[in-house]
Amino acid sequence: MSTPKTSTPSALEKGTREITMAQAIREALAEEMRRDTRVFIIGEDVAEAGTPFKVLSGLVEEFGKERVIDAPISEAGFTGIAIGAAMTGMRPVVDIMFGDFITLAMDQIANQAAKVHYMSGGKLKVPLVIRTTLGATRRSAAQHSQSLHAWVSHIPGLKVVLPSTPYDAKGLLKTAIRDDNPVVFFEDKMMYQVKGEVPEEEYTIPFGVADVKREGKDITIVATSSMVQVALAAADLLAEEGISAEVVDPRTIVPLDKQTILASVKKTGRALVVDEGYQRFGVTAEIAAIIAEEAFYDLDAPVKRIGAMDVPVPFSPVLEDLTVPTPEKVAQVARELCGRR
Amino acid sequence: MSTPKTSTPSALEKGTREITMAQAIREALAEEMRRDTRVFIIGEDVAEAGTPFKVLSGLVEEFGKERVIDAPISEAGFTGIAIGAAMTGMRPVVDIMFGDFITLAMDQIANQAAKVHYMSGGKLKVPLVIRTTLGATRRSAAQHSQSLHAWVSHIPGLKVVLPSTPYDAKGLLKTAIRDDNPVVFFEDKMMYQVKGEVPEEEYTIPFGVADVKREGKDITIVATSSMVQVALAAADLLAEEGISAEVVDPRTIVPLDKQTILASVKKTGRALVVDEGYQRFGVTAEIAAIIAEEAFYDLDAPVKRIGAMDVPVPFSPVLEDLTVPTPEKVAQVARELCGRR
Amino acid sequence: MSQMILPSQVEQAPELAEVSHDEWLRMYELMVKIRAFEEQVNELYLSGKMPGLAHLYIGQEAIAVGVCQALRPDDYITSTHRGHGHCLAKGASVDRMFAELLGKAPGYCHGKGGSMHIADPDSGNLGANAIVGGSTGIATGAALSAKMRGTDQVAVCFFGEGALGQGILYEVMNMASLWKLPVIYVCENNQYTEYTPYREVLAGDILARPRAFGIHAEEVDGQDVRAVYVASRRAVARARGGEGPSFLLCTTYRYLGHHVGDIDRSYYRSKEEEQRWRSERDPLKILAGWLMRQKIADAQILEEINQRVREEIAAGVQFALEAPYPDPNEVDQHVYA
Amino acid sequence: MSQMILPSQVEQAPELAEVSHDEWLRMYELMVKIRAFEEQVNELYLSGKMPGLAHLYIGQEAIAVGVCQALRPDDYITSTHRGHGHCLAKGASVDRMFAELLGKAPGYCHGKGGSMHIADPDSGNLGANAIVGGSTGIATGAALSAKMRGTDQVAVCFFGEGALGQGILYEVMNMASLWKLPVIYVCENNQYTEYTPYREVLAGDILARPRAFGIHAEEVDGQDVRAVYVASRRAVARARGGEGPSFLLCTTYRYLGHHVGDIDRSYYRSKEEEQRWRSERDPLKILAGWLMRQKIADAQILEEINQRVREEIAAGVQFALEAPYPDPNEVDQHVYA
Ligand SMILES: Cc1ncc(C[n+]2csc(CCOP(=O)(O)OP(=O)(O)O)c2C)c(N)n1
Ligand SMILES: Cc1ncc(C[n+]2csc(CCOP(=O)(O)OP(=O)(O)O)c2C)c(N)n1
Ligand SMILES: [Mg+2]
Ligand SMILES: [Mg+2]
Repeated sequence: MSTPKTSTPSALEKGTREITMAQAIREALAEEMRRDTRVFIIGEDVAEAGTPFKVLSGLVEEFGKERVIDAPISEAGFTGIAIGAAMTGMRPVVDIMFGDFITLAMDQIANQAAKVHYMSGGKLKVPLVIRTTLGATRRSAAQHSQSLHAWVSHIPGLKVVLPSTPYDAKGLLKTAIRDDNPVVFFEDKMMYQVKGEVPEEEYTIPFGVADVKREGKDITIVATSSMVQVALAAADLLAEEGISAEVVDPRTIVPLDKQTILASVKKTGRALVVDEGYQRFGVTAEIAAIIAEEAFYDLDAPVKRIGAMDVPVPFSPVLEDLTVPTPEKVAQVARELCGRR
Repeated sequence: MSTPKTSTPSALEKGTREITMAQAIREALAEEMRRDTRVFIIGEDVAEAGTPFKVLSGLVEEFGKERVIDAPISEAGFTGIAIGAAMTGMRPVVDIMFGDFITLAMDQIANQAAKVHYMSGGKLKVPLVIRTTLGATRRSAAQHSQSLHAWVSHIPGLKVVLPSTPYDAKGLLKTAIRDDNPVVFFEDKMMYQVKGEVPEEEYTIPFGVADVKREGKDITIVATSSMVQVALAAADLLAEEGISAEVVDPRTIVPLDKQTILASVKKTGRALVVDEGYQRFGVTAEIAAIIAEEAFYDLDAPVKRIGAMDVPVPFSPVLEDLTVPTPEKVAQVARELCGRR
Repeated sequence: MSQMILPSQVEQAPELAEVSHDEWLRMYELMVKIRAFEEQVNELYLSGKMPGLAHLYIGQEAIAVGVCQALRPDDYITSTHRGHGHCLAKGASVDRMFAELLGKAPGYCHGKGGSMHIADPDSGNLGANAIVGGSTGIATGAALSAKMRGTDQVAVCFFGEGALGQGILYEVMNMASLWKLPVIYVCENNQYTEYTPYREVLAGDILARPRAFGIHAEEVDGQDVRAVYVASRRAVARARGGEGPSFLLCTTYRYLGHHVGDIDRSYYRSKEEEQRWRSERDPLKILAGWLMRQKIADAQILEEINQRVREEIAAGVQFALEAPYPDPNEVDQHVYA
Repeated sequence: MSQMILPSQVEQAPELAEVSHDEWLRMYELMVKIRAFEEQVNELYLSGKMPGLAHLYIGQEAIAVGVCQALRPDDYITSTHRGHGHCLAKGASVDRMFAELLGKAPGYCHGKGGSMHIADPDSGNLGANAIVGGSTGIATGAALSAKMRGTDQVAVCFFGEGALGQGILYEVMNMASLWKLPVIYVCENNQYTEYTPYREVLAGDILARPRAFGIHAEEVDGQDVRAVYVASRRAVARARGGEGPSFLLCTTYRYLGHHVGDIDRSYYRSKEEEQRWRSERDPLKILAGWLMRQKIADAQILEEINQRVREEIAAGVQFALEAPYPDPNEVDQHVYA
């Protein structure tokens, strides 16, 4: 497994290409399906339709309907089927169209997939990937806009991946498929068309290695998934005012690269955690609590956090836009943390 | 609504009785069912069997099978039915036998019950109580031992209650039934036979009011549900060494009484949060993050937290006992926080 | 299928004779209104004036109208992502619906719900639902509630054939049957679950499913409002009479895309198929033809209706376009009651 | 019910003749072993030597044994909270099972699973499951996997009639039927879901449910191992032959409580009912009688078997009682592979 430590694929030898997030995911799947005949895809409208987001377009043409399986609208059922297949020699990739629908499969995910290995004393394995989405502002209202990754992060036995660039998405998805554990892979539905560089050559990215997306010295902004771009935009705003923000992207939150996060905070003395899940009892809490505990004596100011507003996501654009962290909001809180107004 | 601020029911006029947690819950249900014919119970084996924990014994005799409804093993289905009944004039109390089974009803709980009021612009209401359990050490293994209250606490629109004494259980359950929102009420399955004083007269306890279960001045231990007794036992151990611990029980974690918690921490300068859910991305993280942020300048030491070990709950008693916080463990961490070894 | 009521049988059904001419015309007007509403929604989307997406009901109008004609105002319905037709048929008004779809303050849900969550409890609509199968419990619970409260209200659960994939449907059908609840499951089989022909994801016999749970079930021509109405009347009578739940399998077709943005459909169905349904099985044409043959209406009356609807739609969309957005401080209101 | 294979028919089934005398005696021994195992578990509980609870299989032995007799060692099963019988029938050994039930290190799952999660992949047992209906997806997925890998393995999903309340069962039956998966759903109807007679929580006709999904289904006398075996042989042949899933509804009875602690059962069933099943429908007696009538065994042979089983159980429980607990540092091993 190649292990580039940073997000700068240009450092690699053979040059790069610019592709979208959707393409990156598709390429990862296609490469792994070519490499390993045990890998297959199951989900709703995954074959000819290639999912409503068109992320899987073209895969059925190459791999056929036996390996790109259109399932009924039965999230619990086909997740369970994938678990059974994973326990018996296959490596399924489940497609759950919207992250909000993991609610329907939580027993299979949390009580079955996550626990089989442990309950069997290590005898059974569940090499399973669940791909699903997060992210609001698509005007899709309360049941199609949630970012529920905190739930699965809470359950021992699951790994949780939150890519924020095409480069990360491709490398992490390939790692997820090769992992022998159930991995939940969250894609920001608003980012599928975002472009980025990926190496020409094959690569993977190890889990548990955070990526410093921007270096800085005055404040650390830990940001996940959709919020990485927001944090980078905030860093631009802050730079104009002479505040140098470091943006750390954990990339996987289970396992979590505490070292990189803590090293950054120890350097800057200030920390702000940004994530698009509901703030209350969410992902920002865990990361903030870790920083507050383990970097306590290095902190010059309290650890702050910004999640989505604790309201069901409203439909009306004028309301929905208020519920998600924005560069302005992030910059504002960072500014206050740095003692500026 | 009467609002006693402390857990000392003896302060009330008419004297007290000693009852178990199970009795307290049963009395709350019986009183509310007498008071309001819209209240009914639905769940598995709730009628003649009175649930496997025998918490509901006797209710069917008084209220009949129309109001104590034995349902099939269909957690999603009967939770959904209760939501529909709640939206149209009834006030159902759903019994989900083990907290691990809320996994099966998460779509109904999080996507339906929690959101109906908001999505309808305030027109529809879901006055629903879901009673379920938490807590390990019953030797029930990985799928019957979890404390999954972090999940529902993450979802806006739900309220979450964690009683730790018969007194709190009775008063809070009555409040839950009268609340116009979906409320998830977690009972520690190991505590049903624990006894405590309750007033002879009727009373309720408001949500969002923490209870200082023991006063102290050196360190604040915020503990929930099953962990309150553990924290009190730890406080006894600490007292022997001259460390005075204050034990704060939030009683409801949504809404959360930040004021009482923060006031205590500002007084003691040290905080430890104890909860029986998995530690990672769990309840301790939120409370610790709040303290670390809002009491930052009053803290003499980092905020520590102790949750259940991040492993599926093992069956073997020698292993299971290692996974839950104990008085010794709590005392040990508290001692270190206070600079002692 | 054997149980399907054929047109000829429908025309003889005694229930038809009990419907007044005015009621027939009202049904026709409602169907025209639903179609015009949806065409307007499509235009709002194509012209970039509507946020998000919408799932249009065009082609399926006879089902919502035929079912709701058999209901009382205080009866309940639950609806789906494809819910505008149900909402209108149960009695919502065009202007406030458009306002909701545009996320405006006078919308039925203050703009917080939008197309997929529109609810109007005043007319008995407990809400659309964006989770496939998500409202099957709610409808069944409303029926339980009606029974417990001792009213004779009925609850109708509308859903697409895709919801047959969701386990909760079987869980609640079992309870509805056990407890003889006054609920009617209306399955609108429009042949596709998103972009997949339903037969590729559905095994066995649909009607046998409710029947296995002891539920009265029949197939209905979903393009013929008379057939839908007759079957619904009977199901409602069963429900009010304490005989328990029914299941109506309405065969139908959506003319347009799964949602407004689903323009190129060639990879999952042919233009010919679409054209066949439009020309041979159009619910508006079927009803209009019969109304004329029965001399309940003539061309002029129908054109007057069309004209009235056009005006209502135009006024409604105008109202919505001009309406204000909700106040920003609404964002955290109504999280808790 | 009409489809139930009557004893007389069973005795004529050609499949019976293909079973050797040794195999019959092995089946008898397995049934005796399961019963003795469970009686020992009960004693461990009553004497306070076993942590937690257990759900005993006594009365249902013919089902696990008859089904597993029709399987190959490399076929899969999934099991339930009442899973000791399935585990033994598929080939697990008594000593390591007792060790697991006592939470000891040599247990099949290092003591981490216990009674409700015991798994033995080496003999094809993918695990008991403490979530009612929780393994229906797993068994169906194992069948999909067998099909995709091109083996001719079969997967059997054991579950109680209570699992008919779980929606996921219908979701996976639909897919199993659609994709013609080699899975056999074995529903053990022991008349009670915990403390509730199943008819109080189950509407309609059980066999009609799988049939509605296009699944071959039949009722089987669950007290007669011959009937279970014959039906299973046929279902296995269908599965291996690519003809798809089957559903066997086995009528049976649990003699003791829902779990070992369920001692007073008078509020949900009568002693007379229990006695009737024990005396008239006991699977061990039914098989023993037939073996004797067929001269496959005589009283002495049967007593030798009983004796051998007693010794095996005694040695097994002794092994487990003396076995060490897992090392404390095992607690956070096997969370991740
Ligand atoms: C639980 C769930 N899974 C998936 C989806 C995505 N989705 C929205 S509509 C739809 C197809 C629904 O088909 P059908 O029930 O036949 O209704 P139709 O759209 O044909 O009216 C799907 C899969 C969803 N909304 N909910
Ligand atoms: C999803 C779920 N709900 C409830 C329970 C609690 N429970 C354990 S066994 C049981 C009854 C099961 O009845 P049945 O399926 O008939 O099996 P039996 O016990 O009769 O073998 C129940 C309700 C559970 N384990 N899982
Ligand atoms: Mg459809
Ligand atoms: Mg049973």
